[in-house]
Amino acid sequence: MTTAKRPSPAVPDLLYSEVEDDLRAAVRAVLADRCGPAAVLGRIETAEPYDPGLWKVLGADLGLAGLLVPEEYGGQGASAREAAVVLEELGGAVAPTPFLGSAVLAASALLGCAEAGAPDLLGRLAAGEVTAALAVPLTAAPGDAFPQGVRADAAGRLTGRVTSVVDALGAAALVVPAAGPDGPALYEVAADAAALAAPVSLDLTRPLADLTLDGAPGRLLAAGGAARAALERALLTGAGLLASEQLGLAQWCLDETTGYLKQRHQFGRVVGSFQSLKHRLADLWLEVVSARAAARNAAGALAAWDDPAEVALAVAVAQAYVSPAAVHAAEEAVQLHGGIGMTWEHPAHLYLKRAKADEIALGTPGRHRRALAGLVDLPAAAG
Amino acid sequence: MTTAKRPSPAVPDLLYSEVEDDLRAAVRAVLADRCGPAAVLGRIETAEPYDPGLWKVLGADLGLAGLLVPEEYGGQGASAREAAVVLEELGGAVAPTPFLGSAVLAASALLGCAEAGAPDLLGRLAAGEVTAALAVPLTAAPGDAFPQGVRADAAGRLTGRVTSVVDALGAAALVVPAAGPDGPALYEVAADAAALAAPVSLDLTRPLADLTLDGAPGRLLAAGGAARAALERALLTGAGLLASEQLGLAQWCLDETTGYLKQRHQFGRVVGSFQSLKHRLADLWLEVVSARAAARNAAGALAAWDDPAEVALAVAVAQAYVSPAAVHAAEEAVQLHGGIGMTWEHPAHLYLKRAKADEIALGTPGRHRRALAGLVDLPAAAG
Amino acid sequence: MPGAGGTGSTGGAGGVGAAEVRERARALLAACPPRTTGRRDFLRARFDAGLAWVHFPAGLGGLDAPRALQAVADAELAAAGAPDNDPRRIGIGLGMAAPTILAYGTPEQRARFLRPLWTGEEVWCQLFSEPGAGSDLAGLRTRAVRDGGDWVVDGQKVWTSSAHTARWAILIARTDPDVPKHRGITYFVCDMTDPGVEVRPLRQITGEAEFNEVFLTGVRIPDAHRLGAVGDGWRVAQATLMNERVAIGGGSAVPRESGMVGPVAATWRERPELRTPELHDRLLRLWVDAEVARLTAERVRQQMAVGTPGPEGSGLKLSMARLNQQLSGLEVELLGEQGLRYGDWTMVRPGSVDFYGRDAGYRYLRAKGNSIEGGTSEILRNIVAERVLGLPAEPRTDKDVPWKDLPR
Amino acid sequence: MPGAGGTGSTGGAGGVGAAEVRERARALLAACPPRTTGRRDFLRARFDAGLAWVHFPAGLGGLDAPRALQAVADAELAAAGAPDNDPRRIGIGLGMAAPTILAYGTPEQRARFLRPLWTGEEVWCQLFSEPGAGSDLAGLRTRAVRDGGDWVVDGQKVWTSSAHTARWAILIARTDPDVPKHRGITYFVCDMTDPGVEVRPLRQITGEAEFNEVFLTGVRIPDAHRLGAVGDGWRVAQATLMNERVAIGGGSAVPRESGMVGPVAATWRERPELRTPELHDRLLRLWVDAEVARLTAERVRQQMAVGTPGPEGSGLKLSMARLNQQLSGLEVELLGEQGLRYGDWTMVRPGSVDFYGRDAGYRYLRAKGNSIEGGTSEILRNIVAERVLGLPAEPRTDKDVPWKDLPR
Repeated sequence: MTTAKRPSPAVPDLLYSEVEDDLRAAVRAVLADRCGPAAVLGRIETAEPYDPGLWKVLGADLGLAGLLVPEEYGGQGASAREAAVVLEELGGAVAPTPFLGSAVLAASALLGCAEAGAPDLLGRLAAGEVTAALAVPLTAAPGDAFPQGVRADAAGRLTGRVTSVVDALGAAALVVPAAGPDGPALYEVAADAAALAAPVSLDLTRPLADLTLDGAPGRLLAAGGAARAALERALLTGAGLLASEQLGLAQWCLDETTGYLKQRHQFGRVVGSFQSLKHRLADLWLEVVSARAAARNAAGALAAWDDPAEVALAVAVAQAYVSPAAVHAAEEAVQLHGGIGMTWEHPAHLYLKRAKADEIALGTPGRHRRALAGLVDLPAAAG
Repeated sequence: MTTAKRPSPAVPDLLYSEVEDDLRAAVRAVLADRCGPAAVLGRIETAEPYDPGLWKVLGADLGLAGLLVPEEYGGQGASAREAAVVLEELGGAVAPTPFLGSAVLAASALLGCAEAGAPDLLGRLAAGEVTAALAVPLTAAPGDAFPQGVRADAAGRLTGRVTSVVDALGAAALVVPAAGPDGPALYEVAADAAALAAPVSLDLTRPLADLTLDGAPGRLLAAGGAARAALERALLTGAGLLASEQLGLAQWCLDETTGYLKQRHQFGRVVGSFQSLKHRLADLWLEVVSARAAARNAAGALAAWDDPAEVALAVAVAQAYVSPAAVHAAEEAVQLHGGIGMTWEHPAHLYLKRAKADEIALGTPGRHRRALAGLVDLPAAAG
Repeated sequence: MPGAGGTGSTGGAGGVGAAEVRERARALLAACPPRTTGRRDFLRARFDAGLAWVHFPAGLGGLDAPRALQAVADAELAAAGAPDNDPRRIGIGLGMAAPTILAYGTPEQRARFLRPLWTGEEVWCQLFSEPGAGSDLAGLRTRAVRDGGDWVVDGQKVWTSSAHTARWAILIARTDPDVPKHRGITYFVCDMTDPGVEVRPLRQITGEAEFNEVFLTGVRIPDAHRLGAVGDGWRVAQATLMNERVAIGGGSAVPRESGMVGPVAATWRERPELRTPELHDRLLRLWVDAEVARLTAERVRQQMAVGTPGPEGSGLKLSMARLNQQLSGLEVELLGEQGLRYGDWTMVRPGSVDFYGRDAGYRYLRAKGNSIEGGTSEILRNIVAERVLGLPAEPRTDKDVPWKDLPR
Repeated sequence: MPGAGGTGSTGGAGGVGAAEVRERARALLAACPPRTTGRRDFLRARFDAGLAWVHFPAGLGGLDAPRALQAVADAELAAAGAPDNDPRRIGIGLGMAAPTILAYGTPEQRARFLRPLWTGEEVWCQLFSEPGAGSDLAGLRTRAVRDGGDWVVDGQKVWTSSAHTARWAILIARTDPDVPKHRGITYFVCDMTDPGVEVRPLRQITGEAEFNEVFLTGVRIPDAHRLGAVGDGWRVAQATLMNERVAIGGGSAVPRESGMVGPVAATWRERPELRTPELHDRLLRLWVDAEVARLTAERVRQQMAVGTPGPEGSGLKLSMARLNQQLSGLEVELLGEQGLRYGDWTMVRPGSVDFYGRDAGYRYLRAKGNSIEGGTSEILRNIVAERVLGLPAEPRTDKDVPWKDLPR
C-alpha cells in the first residue's frame, strides 16, 4: 500500500546573483523616480491604465519588455530568475505596468509557439514597441483544462468571449487560446479586432478587460499538443513568477509598517516597542523570509526547467505559501497603521487590493494545494 | 437554485440556574477534597483506574450516577443541563471517574431501551451500586453507521471485538451494540462474560479497554429502529455533554495559567505584564467565553430535545468549536508555564492529554463540521 | 457615573410603571394624532410628554422611569404610526452627547441642547480623535486657550462622522500642557457653524467617505459651553466613551446566519460551481464561529436581561471584527473571477455603513476598519487582560509626566 | 569573540591546507591502525595529532587550520574505519564547554580539560537554568561564596541533560548580589563528583526523563576552576549560548519530507481509510509549510556557504517548533482511535531525543518542548523584533537595580 514519495532533487541556488542585484537596483531607481506612492495614487482613477513613460523606460530602455525573450528574437535572453527580481520590485511599488501580462504571460506563450509566426510579434514585443496580452482570465491556473470559450473556424476567424484579461487594455496584440477545428490552438489576434470592455477592478493598479471576439481574424500560432504545452508553460511561468511579485509586495508592507511603528508614539512610547506588535512583526518577518525561499525556488525551477513535475511542484508550493503570506502582510500593514491605513491617501490600500487580487490570480492557494496533492502523492479522501 | 437555510429557533437559556450553581458547588467541594492534582497524579500509574471512594461520594451520595435517570427508575431525573455542569467540574479536575461512560453514555443508551429489561440495570446504575459501559470505541460519533463488529446469534450469544471502550474497566455490565439476527440490536452483557484488555491510554486519567466477546450471553435490550435510536441518542448526548467537560478543562487551563503568570517574575517584572502574553490570554479568554455559550446551547438543546435536527446541530456546533478550544487552552497552558509545564510533576500535562483525547472522542471537530454541512445545507463540493 | 445610563437596570425612583407610560403615550397620540401632526411637532410633543427617553428626568424628555419601559412607549407609538426620530441618523447625539450632557451639563445646557438633539433638529458629532491621538486619545494636541469669556481652539480632529451635517460637536481639547496628559483636558460643546471650523471629507479605502477631518482654526467657544470642570475633560470623555462601547457591544437577539456569514453562505448555496473541498471546510469553520458568536452575544443579552451583566460583552467586538474580516476575505476568494471586480470606486458620502447593500469587495475592505474603529482590537485585548483577567498593566511612563514633555 | 569559533570561515593563520590535513590523517592511521588500536587510544592519538578539531590551536587537538578542513580529516578517517568520539553523547562538551574553555580558559584549564572532553572520557553537562531563571537566565539565584581558595556553591539547577553521566559541568552562579544582575555572575567548572552535588531525574510529560534537576549544597569549587574573571560570567555564558544557537540553527541540506512531516505523510499514504477532506487540506498546508521551511533552511545554508550569513537563521527554530507541534497534533488526530493510545509511560532515561523511534503521541508531547527549550519562541520573537527589525526594546527596570532588590 505504501507508495514512494518523490525523490528530493537538488535545491536551486536561492540567492541573488550580482547581475540580479544590478538589475534590481536599476529597476528600483526608475520606480523610485517615476512610480512613488503619490504617482500611483494619482493615476489609478484616470483613463490611462499605466504610465506609458514609465513603461518606455522600463520596457524599452531597460529591456524588461523582452527580458525572457531569447536574444535571437531581439530580447534579453534572461531567465525566470531575473524576471522574478523585476517582479519583486514591481510588486514592492504596486507599479502599474504591463510586465506580468505582456513580458511574462504573453511572451511565455509566444515562446512556446516560436516555430510559427510568433517570432515577429515576439520581436516587436521584446523591443518594447508593442505589448501583448494572453487572452485568459487572470484566474486561469496551471493544470486547467484548455479554454473552450473562444472558437476558431477553419478560416481562422475567432468568436467568443474572454473575461478579466490582464494587461489587454493598451495591448496591440492578443494571444488567444481557442477551440480550433482540429482541437486546441493558439492564435494571434490584433487587439483592434476585438471589442474590449473595462470592468471596475478590485486591484486599482492592475486593470482588467473583457474581450469579445466576433469573427475576428486570427493567425494560427500553435495547435494541438504544442498549443496546450505553450499555454501550460505560460501559466506555470506566470504563477511561479507571481510569487515574486507577492514577495516584493509583502516585503514592502513589512518594511513600511516596521518603519511606521518605529516613529509613531502613543502612551509616551514608540508604538513599535509594544511587545504584542513586535511579536506580530517578527512572525511576519519570518513569513516573508520563508516566502523569499519559496519564490526563489520557483524562479530557479522555472529557469532550469529540468523535470516538468518538479517545476509544477515548485510553482505550486510557492503560490500556496506566498499568496496568503502577501495577503497577511497587507492586512497587517493596514491594521498596524491604524486609522491612517484605512484612508485613501495612504498607499497601504493599494497593496491590500493587489495582494487580495493576486491571491485569486493564476490559481488560488487552495487550487495550488490540490495540484500539489497529485504531485507529491498525497491523494484526497475517496468519495 | 437557492435553497432555504434552516429557520432560526429560539436560543435556549444559556445561563446557570440556582439549582445548577448548587450542584456545581457540591461537586466542586468533593473534588477539591478528594481529587486535587496530587491525588490524580498519584493514581494514574496505579492499577486502579479511578478512586472508588471518590466515585462512591459523587455517584451514590451526590446521586450523579443516576443524574440523567428518571426518578421512576431510581435516578435524579435531572436533565442534560445539570449533567453538563457536573462535567464542567469533572473536566476542570481531570477527575478519573466513570461519569461520562456510565452515567452519560451507558445510561442514555439504556434510557432508549426502557421498555425492555433496561430498568433493572438502570436502577442499579442509578443507585451507584454498579457502573456500566457502552461498548463502542470512544471515537464513535453521532451519525455513524450502526456498528457491525459484534454479531449476535438467535440465542443471544455475542461474538466480536470492540476496542477503546471508555469506563469499561471496573464496570459490571456492558451495553453492546451488535448485528443481531434481525438487524441492529442492543444487548446487556455481564462484564465478566467479556475478556477485557487495557491498552496504554494517551489520556492518563481516562483508561480504555478492548473487549472481546466469544459467545457471551446477552440480554436483548432493543432491536431495529429502537436500537439505532437509542445508540444515536446516547452518542449525541455524549458528544454534546463532552463539550462541557472540555469547557471545564479549558477554563482550568485559563485560570491556572493566568494565576501563574500573575506570580512569576522574569526580567524584574511580573510575567503576566508582558503584552504579547496578555493578548494571548485575552484571546484564550474569549475562546473560553465563546465555548461556554456553545456548550450551554448544546446542553439546553439536549435537555429540551424538541427538534432532533436542532439537537444534532447544537451538538455539532459545540463539538466543532469547543474541542479545538480546549486543546488550544491546554497547549497554551503548557507553553506559558514554560519549563515547569513540561514536567510530569505539574498537572498541566494531564489536561493536555485529556484535551487531545477528547478532541478525538465522540467525533473529531472535522467530523462534526461535516455533519453540520448536511444540517445547515452547505453541501460539499461535487466530485 | 451619575445618569450615564450605561446599564439596563437603572432608572429613576419615581415609581413610574408600564401602565403610566402607556397612558401617557395614548394621551400624546390623542393630543397630536400622527396623521395630522407634522413630524417635527410630534417629536417635540413627544419629548415634552417625557416619552423621548423615559429614564431621563422629567422636563428633559423623560419620566424618571426605569429604562426598560422605553420599549413600552416605543411600541405603543409605533403601533399608532407615529414618526420616530430616525435614530441611526443622530446616533452620536443620542448615544454619546446626550448622556454626557445629562451627567455633566449645567441646567442651562441640558435645557438648551437635549430637546433639539433628540428630535433631530440639531445633529451632533464628536471631535475626539486626532491624527496623533488614536488609541492614546489622552495624548491629544488640539489646544484650547482661555481668552476672556471664551476659549480659542486650534487643532485637527479626524474620523468624525456627520461633521458635515452637524450643528454641534462634543469636543475635547488640551487646556493645560504643563500637567500630565489626563489632567490637562477640558470638554466642550463646539458650534460647528463657527467660521474657524473647516470640514473635509476623509476618503476611505472603499472609495467612499463616511468620515471627515475637521480643522479648527481660532474657533471661539464661550465658557458657557464647557461641559464639566476645566481639566476634568478626560473623566467626562470616559462617560461618553463608555456609552459608545455599550452601544457597540449591545444589541438584541439575532437570527442564525445574520451578519457577514449570510452573503457567503448564500453564494455557496446558489453557486455550486464555485465550491471546493478546501473552501468548504473554511466556510464551515467560520459558520461555526459565527454561530458561536451569535450564541455568545445571546448569552450576554440573557445576562443583561436578568440584571447580571458579565464581562463577556467586552469580547464581542473582538469576535465580530475577526469574523467580519475572515468571512469577507473568504467570500472574495470564493467568488474567484468575480472577486477581482469592484462595484464602484466613486467617492460618495454614505449616511451610515451598509455591509449588505454592496459587494464582497466592499465588505472585505470595509471590514478592515472593524478592528480599528471604536477601540482597536489591540486595545480591547489590553482591556480584557487587565480588567477581566486582572493581569498587571505594563510599565507606564506617560502618566506622571507633563504632557509637553512626552516624546512624540 | 576570540576563538569561540562561531562562524565557518575563521581559522588559524598557520596556512595548513587540505593536503597537510590528509597527510596527517594518513600518518595517524599508519601509526595507530584502527583495527589493532583500542578506541580510547586511537582517539587520544587523534587528538594529539591535531585532528580532533583542526581549527583549534596546535597542542589542543587542532592545527590552527580553517574549520572547513575538518571535513577532510573526518572523511579520511571514517573511510579507514576509524572510531569516532560519538559526538551525540558528548554534545554539550563539544558544542558548548569546549569553545568556552578555549576562549576563556587558562592554559592549565585548556590542557586539563579539552583532551578527555573530546575523547569522551569525561562527559560534560551545563548548569545554567534554574526553576526561577528560565528566559531570564541572568536572574539566577545559585550563590557562590568565596571561602579561601575555594568557592562554596548552593542552589538548584534544572533542565540539565547528561548530569547523571557527567564528570564536569559548566556552571554559572551569583557571586555578588549587590550589583545589577548581569554584573554579579561568575562562570565555573564544577566537579560533578563533589559530594554536595545531587542529581535527580526530571520526568517529562512524555513519561521519560531526558533531563535532571541538580541540587548543589555546599559544593566546593577551587578558584582555579573559575572560567573568566569574577563578575564576568554573563559575558562568558553568552559565548557558550551563542554556540548553542549556532548548533541548533545550523545543519546541512535535508531531503524533502524530512522531519515531522515524514511520519504523517507516510500514514496518509499507507492508510487511505483515515483520509478526510478536511484533514487533507490541513496536511497539504503543513506539507507546504514544511517544504518552505526546508527551502528556507537551505537558503540559510547557501548564505553561509558563500560567507554572507543573513539574519534568516534566527527564524528557523521558530518555524520548526511551530511545524513540529502542528504536524504531530495533526498526526494524532489523523490516527483517530490509534491516537488515543500511547506506547509506554515507563520512566526511562534516553540518551537523546528520538522523534521517530516512538509513536505519534510521543511526538505530540515531546514537540511541545520545542518552543521552550533553547530559548522560548516568545524570547526568539523578541530577538527577531529587536535585532533584525530594529524595533526598540521594551522599557526595562531590571538592568540597573542591584540583583537583591529585584521583585521575584
